Amino acid sequence: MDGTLAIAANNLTSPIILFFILGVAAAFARSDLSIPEAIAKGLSIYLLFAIGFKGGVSVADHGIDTTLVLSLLAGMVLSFLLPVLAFALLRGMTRLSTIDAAAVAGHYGSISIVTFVAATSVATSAGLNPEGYMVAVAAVMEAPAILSALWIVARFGKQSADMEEGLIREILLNGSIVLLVGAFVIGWITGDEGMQMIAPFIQAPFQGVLCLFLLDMGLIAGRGLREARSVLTPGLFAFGVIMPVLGAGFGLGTGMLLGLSPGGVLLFMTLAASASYIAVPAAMRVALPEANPSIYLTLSLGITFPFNLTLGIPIYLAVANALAGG
Amino acid sequence: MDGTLAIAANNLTSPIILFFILGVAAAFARSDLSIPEAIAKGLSIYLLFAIGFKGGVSVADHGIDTTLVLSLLAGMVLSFLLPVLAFALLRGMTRLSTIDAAAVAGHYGSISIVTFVAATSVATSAGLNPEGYMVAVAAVMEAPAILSALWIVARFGKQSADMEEGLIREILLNGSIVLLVGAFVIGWITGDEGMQMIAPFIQAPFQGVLCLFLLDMGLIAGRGLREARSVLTPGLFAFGVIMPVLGAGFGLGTGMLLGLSPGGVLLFMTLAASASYIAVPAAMRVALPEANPSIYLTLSLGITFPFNLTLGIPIYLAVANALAGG
Amino acid sequence: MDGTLAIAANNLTSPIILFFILGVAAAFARSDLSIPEAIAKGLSIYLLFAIGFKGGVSVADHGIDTTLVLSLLAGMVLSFLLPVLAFALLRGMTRLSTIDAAAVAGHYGSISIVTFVAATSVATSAGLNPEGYMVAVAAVMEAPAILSALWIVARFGKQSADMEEGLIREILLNGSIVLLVGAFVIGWITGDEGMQMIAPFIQAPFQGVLCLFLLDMGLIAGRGLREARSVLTPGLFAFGVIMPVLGAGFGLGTGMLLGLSPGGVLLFMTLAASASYIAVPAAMRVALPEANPSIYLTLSLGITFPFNLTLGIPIYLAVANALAGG
Amino acid sequence: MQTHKAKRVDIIIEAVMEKRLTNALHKAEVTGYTVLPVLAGSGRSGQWTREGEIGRAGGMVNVSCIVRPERVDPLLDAAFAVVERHIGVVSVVDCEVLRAERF
Amino acid sequence: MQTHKAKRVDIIIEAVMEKRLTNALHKAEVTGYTVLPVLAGSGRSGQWTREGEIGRAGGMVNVSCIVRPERVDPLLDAAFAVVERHIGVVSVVDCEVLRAERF
Amino acid sequence: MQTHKAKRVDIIIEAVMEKRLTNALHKAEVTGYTVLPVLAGSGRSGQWTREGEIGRAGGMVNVSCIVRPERVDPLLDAAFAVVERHIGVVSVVDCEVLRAERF
Ligand SMILES: Nc1ncnc2c1ncn2[C@@H]1O[C@H](COP(=O)(O)O)[C@@H](O)[C@H]1O
Ligand SMILES: Nc1ncnc2c1ncn2[C@@H]1O[C@H](COP(=O)(O)O)[C@@H](O)[C@H]1O
Ligand SMILES: Nc1ncnc2c1ncn2[C@@H]1O[C@H](COP(=O)(O)O)[C@@H](O)[C@H]1O
Ligand code: NA
Ligand code: NA
Ligand code: NA
Repeated sequence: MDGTLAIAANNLTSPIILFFILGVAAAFARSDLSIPEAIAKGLSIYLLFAIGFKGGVSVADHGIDTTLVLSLLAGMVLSFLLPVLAFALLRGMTRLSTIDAAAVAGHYGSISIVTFVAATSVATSAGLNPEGYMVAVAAVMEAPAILSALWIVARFGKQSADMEEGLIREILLNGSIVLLVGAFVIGWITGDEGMQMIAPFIQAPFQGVLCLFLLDMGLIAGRGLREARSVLTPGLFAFGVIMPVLGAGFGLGTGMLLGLSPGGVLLFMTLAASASYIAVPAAMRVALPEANPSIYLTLSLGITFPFNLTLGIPIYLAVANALAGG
Repeated sequence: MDGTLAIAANNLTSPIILFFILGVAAAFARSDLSIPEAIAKGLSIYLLFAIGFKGGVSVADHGIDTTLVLSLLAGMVLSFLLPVLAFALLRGMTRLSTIDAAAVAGHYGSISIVTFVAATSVATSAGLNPEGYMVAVAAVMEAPAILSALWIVARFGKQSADMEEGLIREILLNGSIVLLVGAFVIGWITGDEGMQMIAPFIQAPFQGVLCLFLLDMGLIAGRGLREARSVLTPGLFAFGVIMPVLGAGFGLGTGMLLGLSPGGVLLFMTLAASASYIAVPAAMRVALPEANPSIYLTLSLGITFPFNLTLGIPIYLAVANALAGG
Repeated sequence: MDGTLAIAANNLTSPIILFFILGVAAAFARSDLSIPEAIAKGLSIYLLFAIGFKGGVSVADHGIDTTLVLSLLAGMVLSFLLPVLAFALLRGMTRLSTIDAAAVAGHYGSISIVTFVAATSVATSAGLNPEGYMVAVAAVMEAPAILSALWIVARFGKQSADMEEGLIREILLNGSIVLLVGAFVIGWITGDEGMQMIAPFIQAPFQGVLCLFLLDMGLIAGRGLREARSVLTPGLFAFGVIMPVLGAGFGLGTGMLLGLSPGGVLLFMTLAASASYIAVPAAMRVALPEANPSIYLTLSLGITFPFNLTLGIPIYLAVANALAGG
Repeated sequence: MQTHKAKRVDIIIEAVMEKRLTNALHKAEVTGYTVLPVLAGSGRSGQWTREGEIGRAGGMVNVSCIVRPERVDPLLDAAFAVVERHIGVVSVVDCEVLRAERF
Repeated sequence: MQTHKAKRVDIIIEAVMEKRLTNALHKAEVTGYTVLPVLAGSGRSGQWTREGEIGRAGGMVNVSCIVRPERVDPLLDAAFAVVERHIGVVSVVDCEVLRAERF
Repeated sequence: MQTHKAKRVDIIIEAVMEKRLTNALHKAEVTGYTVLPVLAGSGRSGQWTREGEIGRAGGMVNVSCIVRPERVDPLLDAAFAVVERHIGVVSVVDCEVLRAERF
């Protein structure tokens, strides 16, 4: 486990993490440092474009694994089930109302793509070579958790969720999913030839862009934490740390059952451990307007995201290496 | 002609085209995928900056061809005359009013810089080395067509165009022209030394940026097509495909008369074949507000642009190679 | 001094300067060329991120010089004192009111980070290797001049400046300073290892991004000059050229006293010579709303910035080389 | 210059609800409206700002509709059905318009 | 607090016409106005949105002028001459202002 | 639909002063407001535009507050204290609102 500590220490002093911390610190100090909204969206488009494409090219290179379809299915099932676990945990550990607990639960079944990207970086520097289609698994895990959360409200809540027809289409076709899957498919079709054309755009500058993006995430997370201190009870805080670890456990089991490589297992753990902060919040505003956004945003962006980024991923890596490796 | 098919097929599966198609598909599926306006403008500034500069450096390298001035003149004349052809065709093939037909005609005399960029890419991958000053030809072809369109309205229409003094200055000094020509001149002045300084910015990532830009164009074209289906009669559709081919024919003749290299001929064909979707629509909103923008935008961006991108350019390349090549 | 002329000529035809001139020309010709606000902010975030990080890595490489702390202190003192000189000069040379003169003076004690970046470029091409911590000196010189200006008003003016508690915190924690210092510290911590990760993002494309940024600066400076011609008396114009030269003299003395390398002396001269156009104007709008912004913005951005960029820096380089070199 | 009485209704609503609101307006035959961006705000649910946002979950927009006075009630009914469970503000101002035939 | 009667005129117009409108306002000696960005809209000429736009051909802006009541007519005349052949909307609201000397 | 009388106060102010204004509003217990971005403007201090701006020194914003009529005076006092030495415009319009309990 010595290696783990080294990796964790190394991870903590990588520019990526340090720029996140800079963002949080600037927000706490009430600096007016900010990334314009259009630039932040541009950075996120770049990241989705790049990782989708790389994933597709990697599938083109290594051929389709027989486990691809199974992994997609497993991801979907996890995304459906994790919210139930999260909901049970929240009802036990906190005093959130049904609506708030269901809304939070939905976030933890879904995924955070930046956490996924960070884990991919760590995997690559650790010499692992995760299955390229994990990007597609990430995409299919975005949405099912939302339906789960709405089902929980319908089942346990007094109020009903606003499940109009438009919503499901909107969730499935949300911009991030379409771009990620689209870039993945294009990478798959064009393979190495396509990669050669655009590699200088999506590979060399990638880590630098990621630093800027994490600076922005730090600013947002910091501002959120500063303003939502009041909602953050010890119970909620504990949930924000325990739930990702439990999720990672389920991801571990699934990844090992599927027989993925250590890198793939690490990514599955990370997906299960991470919580959405874009797609699910937007859906919750529409379908569960009564749920308090500062609770779910603070938990997802202010607690679980930094936890995974700093401590979670190195731990998941150590475990994946120990159990799925060599 | 076997080579042509191969090039066409190759072209159709290049990431550039595929991202355009992704954009169109996302728009048709009503996904909320979108590129922020500021980012889209930023991408277009990057493209103009890069191709202007590259063109200038190439002129610095190869010296001024004696045909440079003749090419500029020829481009201007083409831009003036093509709208007349387009107008005649539209009056024959469609039932557009004089105003609408004149407005559309103006678009086809002018040019689309992205189509030009795409053709340059194809030329380079086909081993051709087009004259660098074709960028300057592109710049001089932007504006004359607008005057042509207004002259057609004055000549054939009942209503008069709003030809105030400000307009011409505005057209000639519009941002795209100034940036393109400015970067061209700077590239010319600084030559290879300048190129060495900024090559990593304008060369390596170029194709990747172009992919993102075409994704955005696909989104806009797709949204336009979806909303303007009603205006798109078979006659208009046919015009949107026939006119570029005719234009390319004129470009071919001009390029061969000037004795350009096959690459130069290809670009001349492409310029003549392409239709404006930025400068001319803006001018038409000012000078011919009664013309229906959904007609000219749908034709230019929804029909002619994709046609040139996918089928047109490979055809023009085959023809340029066959007639102007070795 | 032959070398100086060559450097000056070379500098004048570098793409960076030429794009600045393009911007000014486009603004004077009333072209509608413009860089979206979000993109301009994005470019400036990129530059701060990159130079901060590079400075930090260079400190990590070369170890902390014993003069680091002294340089920071000296920078602070200069920033406090230069406004007093500027104010005296303005009262002698122009008829500005106390308030206007104090506001202008504040700008000249502070610094322009783009001028600093341009000087760094010139230093590097001249084979110099300035101390990495000069970035930190730049950061500490931003704010003191503002306090100086407010003190001048309180001392010589009838009206008092609006020195509420919030202002100082706001100045010290303004986004540019936080990003610059933050990136510097992160570069220092992560050193060469960090640099290797993000070098393709912050090194190779740097000069190209700088060209775009200077195009934007040219557009803004040109627009400002066009609109503020009326305020620009000969006395003010002379001040805008003399003050940076005097400032550079103080920078030279300080740099030589500190025993900096020729590159470090050049940068100290440049910092002292340059005038703020972001942090100080914002602070002046808050604290001295009666001061006329077109005076200080026109001087700083329209006169002193172009002067330093084109003539100043090559002169400072020649002097630094002659006096501090070999 | 000849002007005509009309009402201007401003609806401040979450960006995620914009499409639903404009669909409801179209259904109520209110086909003229303008959407203004909103930078930041404060209300009973706290303060927010658009800076650095990545998703659409947080932002709001301002939808302005100018209608003939007799069309205000159907408009408000349609708008209210959408904003009812949501945060946001609906206000109505008397105004006069040129070119009344357009409304 | 002492307030003074004034009128607020809002003109929603294509972005390409903005300069022409503000020039006309200056000619009519209306030198105070504020331009607000517009994100999307719908009217007789259909729906549009600013997302992903590259050119200036499609967007609109909202130009607001606050004027003393007696200055409304020259303002409307000037504005009307510009918008006449164009799409867009002109509306007028009664308001009160602080610091009347500024208008 | 049941509406209630209210006032809408629009304050156009430099972006650097926004935080100070909203702090003053909070102190005056005006906790509901919406900030709209401003693209360009013209006034006694000349013309300006947001295009290509890098810093925050130049831009302006529009802060809109809807309040019950009896709350207008404290609001204007608070706003005036902030804008007093600064450029900018304050205007008040009569309006009606839905869901009066929110104000
Ligand atoms: N009194 C008000 N005046 C103007 N805007 C308001 C007001 N109250 C709320 N808003 C806007 O509506 C949003 C949601 O308000 P609320 O539902 O009170 O949280 C706020 O963020 C503001 O943008
Ligand atoms: N009734 C209305 N209320 C508010 N804005 C409108 C209205 N009608 C038109 N607009 C705006 O003016 C633009 C052009 O309208 P039109 O000329 O009707 O196509 C639309 O896209 C809207 O932004
Ligand atoms: N009469 C007016 N109507 C609307 N906006 C105005 C008016 N006067 C000034 N403004 C706005 O307030 C800013 C500052 O105005 P001023 O203090 O007159 O320079 C201008 O740039 C405009 O954005
Ligand atoms: Na998860
Ligand atoms: Na053409
Ligand atoms: Na200075």
